[in-house]
Amino acid sequence: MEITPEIIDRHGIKPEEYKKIISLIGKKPNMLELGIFSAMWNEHCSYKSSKKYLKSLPTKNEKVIQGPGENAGVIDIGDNDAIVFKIESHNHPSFIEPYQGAATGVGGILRDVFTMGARPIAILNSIHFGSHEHPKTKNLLNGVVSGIGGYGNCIGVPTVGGEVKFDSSYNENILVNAMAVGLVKKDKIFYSKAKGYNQPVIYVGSKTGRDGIHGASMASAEFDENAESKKPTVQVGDPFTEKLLLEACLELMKDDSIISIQDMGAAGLTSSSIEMASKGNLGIEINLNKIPCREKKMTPYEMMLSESQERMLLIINSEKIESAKKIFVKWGLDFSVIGKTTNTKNLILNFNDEEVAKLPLSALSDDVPIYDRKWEKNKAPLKKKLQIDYKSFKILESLKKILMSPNNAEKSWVWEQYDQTVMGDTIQKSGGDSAVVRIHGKNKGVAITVDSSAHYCLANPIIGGKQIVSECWRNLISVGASPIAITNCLNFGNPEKDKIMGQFVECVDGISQACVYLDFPVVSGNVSFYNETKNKAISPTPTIGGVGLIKNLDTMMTNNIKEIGSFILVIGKTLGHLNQSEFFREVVGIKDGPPPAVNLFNEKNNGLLVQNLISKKLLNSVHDVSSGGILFALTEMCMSGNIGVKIKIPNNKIMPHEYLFGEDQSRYLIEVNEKNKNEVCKTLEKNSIFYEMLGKTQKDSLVLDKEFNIKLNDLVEINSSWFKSYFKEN
Amino acid sequence: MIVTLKKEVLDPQGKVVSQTLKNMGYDNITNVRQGKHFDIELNETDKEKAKKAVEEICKKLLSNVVIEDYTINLK
Amino acid sequence: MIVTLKKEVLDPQGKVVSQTLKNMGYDNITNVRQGKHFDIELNETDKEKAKKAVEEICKKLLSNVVIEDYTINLK
Amino acid sequence: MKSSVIVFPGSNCDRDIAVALEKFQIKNQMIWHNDASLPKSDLVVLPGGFSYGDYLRTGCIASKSKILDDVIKHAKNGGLLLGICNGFQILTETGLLPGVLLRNKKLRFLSKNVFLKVINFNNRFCHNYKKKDTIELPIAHNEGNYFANEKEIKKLEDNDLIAFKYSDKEGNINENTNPNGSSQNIAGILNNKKNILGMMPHPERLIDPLLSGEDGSLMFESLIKS
Ligand SMILES: Nc1ncnc2c1ncn2[C@@H]1O[C@H](COP(=O)(O)OP(=O)(O)O)[C@@H](O)[C@H]1O
Ligand SMILES: [Mg+2]
Repeated sequence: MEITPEIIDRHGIKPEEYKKIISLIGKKPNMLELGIFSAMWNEHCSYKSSKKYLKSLPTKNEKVIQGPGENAGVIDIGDNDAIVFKIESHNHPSFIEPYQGAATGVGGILRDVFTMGARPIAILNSIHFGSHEHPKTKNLLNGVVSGIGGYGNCIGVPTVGGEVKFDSSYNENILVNAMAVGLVKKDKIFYSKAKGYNQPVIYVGSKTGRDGIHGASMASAEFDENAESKKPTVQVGDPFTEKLLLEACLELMKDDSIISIQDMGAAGLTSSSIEMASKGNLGIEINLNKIPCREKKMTPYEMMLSESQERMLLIINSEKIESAKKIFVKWGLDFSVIGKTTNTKNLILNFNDEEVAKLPLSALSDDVPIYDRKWEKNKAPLKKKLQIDYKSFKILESLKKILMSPNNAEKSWVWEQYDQTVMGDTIQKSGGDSAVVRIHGKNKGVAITVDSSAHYCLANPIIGGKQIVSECWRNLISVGASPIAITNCLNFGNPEKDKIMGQFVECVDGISQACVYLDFPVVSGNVSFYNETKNKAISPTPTIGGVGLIKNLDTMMTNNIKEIGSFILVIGKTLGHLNQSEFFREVVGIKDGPPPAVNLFNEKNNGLLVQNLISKKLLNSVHDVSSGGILFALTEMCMSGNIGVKIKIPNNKIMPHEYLFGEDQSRYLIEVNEKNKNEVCKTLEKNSIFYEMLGKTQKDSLVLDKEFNIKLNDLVEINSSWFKSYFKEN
Repeated sequence: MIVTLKKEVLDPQGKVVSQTLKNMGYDNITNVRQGKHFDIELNETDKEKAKKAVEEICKKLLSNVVIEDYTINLK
Repeated sequence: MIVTLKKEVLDPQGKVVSQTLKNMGYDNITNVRQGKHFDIELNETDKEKAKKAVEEICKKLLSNVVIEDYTINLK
Repeated sequence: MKSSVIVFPGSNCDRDIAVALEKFQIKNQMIWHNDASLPKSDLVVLPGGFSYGDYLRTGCIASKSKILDDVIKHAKNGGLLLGICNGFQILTETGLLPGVLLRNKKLRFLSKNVFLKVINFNNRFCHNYKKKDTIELPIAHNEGNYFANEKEIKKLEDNDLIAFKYSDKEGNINENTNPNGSSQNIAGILNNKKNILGMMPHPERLIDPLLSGEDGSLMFESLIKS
């Protein structure tokens, strides 16, 4: 077939890139070779627009065993235990087919984790939808949530946390980010780098079908009116087969049969085989007649570009082939020796005794074009003096409005669809500041959270980037964990536009600054560009997944108030920053202005001090103050503990609304009982940590001195009503 | 009305069913694919209109054209 | 081959579908019931034998007689 | 006491139940569904999960497994047989227990802690619940909506074969305390001889105070004392 400019364009390859290909391989590529380049050189696989900036992220410290570059990051949690984790997007497919898109997103990220030898122990998700009034939203939300549940529940890994947000910027581009966390012995970690030539290359798992051909290219293009025509690139997930694949792989990993292993994710067989070989500085030769196919007459092009799910590529010690095969046959999975490693540094594909492709590996991976894209500095909005008649916004009514809004409503409609307790180690499930999962058989655990705050990032990407890392850190601190490291999923619009690229560059800068200051390195991640339809991009949405360690579960902390007659203190200074707050957005209707500033020095000091108080068992409960401000955070603590509080606004120069709804950063609410109060206050003072006394806990109602008195049951009712009425359940 | 997965799309259920039947000794089964069946009662005397309505329903709600095909059978 | 829920068994899926369709403005929908559809490829030339095999399969595996009925359609 | 947990492809609560059994000093073995015979056991457990992906009908394909012949024999001889969640679904598919588990009324998966009223204590799984007859256990299922025709339900009631019903904290049983639409709020049932128990809630997930409760432990304590 003649390779025309149209064909090249349909493969997402720019004319200059095509020229570069020819000069790299010294010939015109055939169709198959072009397809392979298209799969390897697209944004999703090559990071060609983002690489330059991702390099600036801190990725190392003494806890990091494996940073970015492998299937997932790995951190050390002591006693020869290590935690493997990563987050990934599945945005485009989920918009087209919400159930299957979300399900296969979960399946893909789980494979990234167990490829490294880890047993997955938790799944989290961050999902963003358009306005709840948009006609597509309900169906998408329903499909995505049941898809995430459908996959995770079936494979038997608990889904323990996440976030759900609504904003019209996602009307035509929803975000589905899934994070998986696994546990592995430090001395049994598996990597994808191939070693030694003439070693057998083995295909295991499901058969290859014609599904998802060119999925990675789709993830690297904007949607247009013809999104429909891109539809056949969605795959159907089979969690049952993945469960078998998981058990079979872990069984095989018990001894030293495997030399290297790589899951077939985006760009399927192409990227997995190329990555393994090029990391090992080797070549690879595949006989395509050996690929287990689901359909008759599949072409080499289809086999190489299919994104059929639940498949893995292994390089195995040649003496171990028979014993390995036995395991996969027992689990009812395909097992086929499809080729071998070579010392040629070429990818060679054979089909029907003919060489159908021959490409130098360096051209496919090392020589990927890297772009230094033009970018535009964001105009940061300044704080304006606002004339607002606060009196016309009754505090209680405002609180109710926030509690009732889709973004702040209680999300049990979502998390009840996820099996949260399978595996018997979920100590804190959805509803807290972070999930806590126990290390099986031990009295220690990991705390895990995912967060994003697109509103802040849109207003000021640098501050937004800093803020979201800080909030993630705070959420880990709040449950008594020592934060260790993060993974990040950077969801943005079209990087070929200066403004979008500017958002990206600045967000990464903010993330980087916070990570460096908090010693909170990035060990894995994913970039999702082109979240844009008809020229309308999503708000910049970096999603941060954080992991921390709780060395002794006896010192774990929760956010529900425990005791009547104890004290509520605010840690950190309240300046009353209302721009970009939930109060402004949901109640007053103001959406512009700068986000709250982030002072990393205070963030760290306040956090470490709270951590210290928790570890000494001086606190009853802790909750971080984030969106919604003090009053919202306090209401959450009351509702989950079913204990009320009577508060009085401390002597303060700012307005009550500013005090109660302001979203200043680096703050926590803590509950201290009478017995520990003195010691806590003394410790705070000694360390020059700013704090204020807010109120005292009492039976079943929330009271603001001289303002309102409301029963907790009423607040619970309001907070839990939104999802039920949206889905018309009773 | 029958909604089935497109040929090129994986049908995990059908796969397991056909495997089970083979294990049960039905060796002559070559393939099983599972789909959904909807029995829709419509208050519409005009056959053409009924058909149109059902077509619309299929496209809008009961199937996702990305991965599924449908056939309508009027009674 | 079609497997449907017995009339006396509540079909929540069908109910939801019909409710949704009503909300979408299809007022003339009186009832929807959802069932399963199986497409079975059999290597058997004798029609009678094929039918018998499929009947057996239905009873033994594909339907649960407690709640489901089935109808077979040979091609 | 000796137990066997049957592992099907797609079982995923097999480890959890094994951990629970071992915690109560029950000597447990994991048995692969394709094994030809069942070792001598006092108790056999069909664990939760998604055997065969729950494809076709929940529990259906597992009920055709090789090992099931021996499991049925074991039960017919009076051996204890416990089916939890997917295990309960397998038990109804084999016909060892009557009825069937349909999709939850709201058509979505439900994972949360629920309260249960213990209805029958006179069996080897539940006699410990005499001291505490309203308990809390997690459910996590998509098909837990118990259905049987009126005749069968009446038989269950007349012979006192309902083990658990969904209730509230105080033990009240009504429509509001029914999470999934089960007939009569049924959460678990026994066979005539009361040596087979099928239940949707997961006792193995609540055996330790860190997991927010120990109401599951009472069942395992009942078993070892019996
Ligand atoms: N999609 C989801 N899946 C699971 N849990 C969720 C999801 N969305 C929200 N949650 C849970 O709801 C709680 C509140 O979420 P959020 O308001 O985002 O918390 P925070 O502001 O502390 O980060 C958390 O415990 C979170 O894990
Ligand atoms: Mg929080």
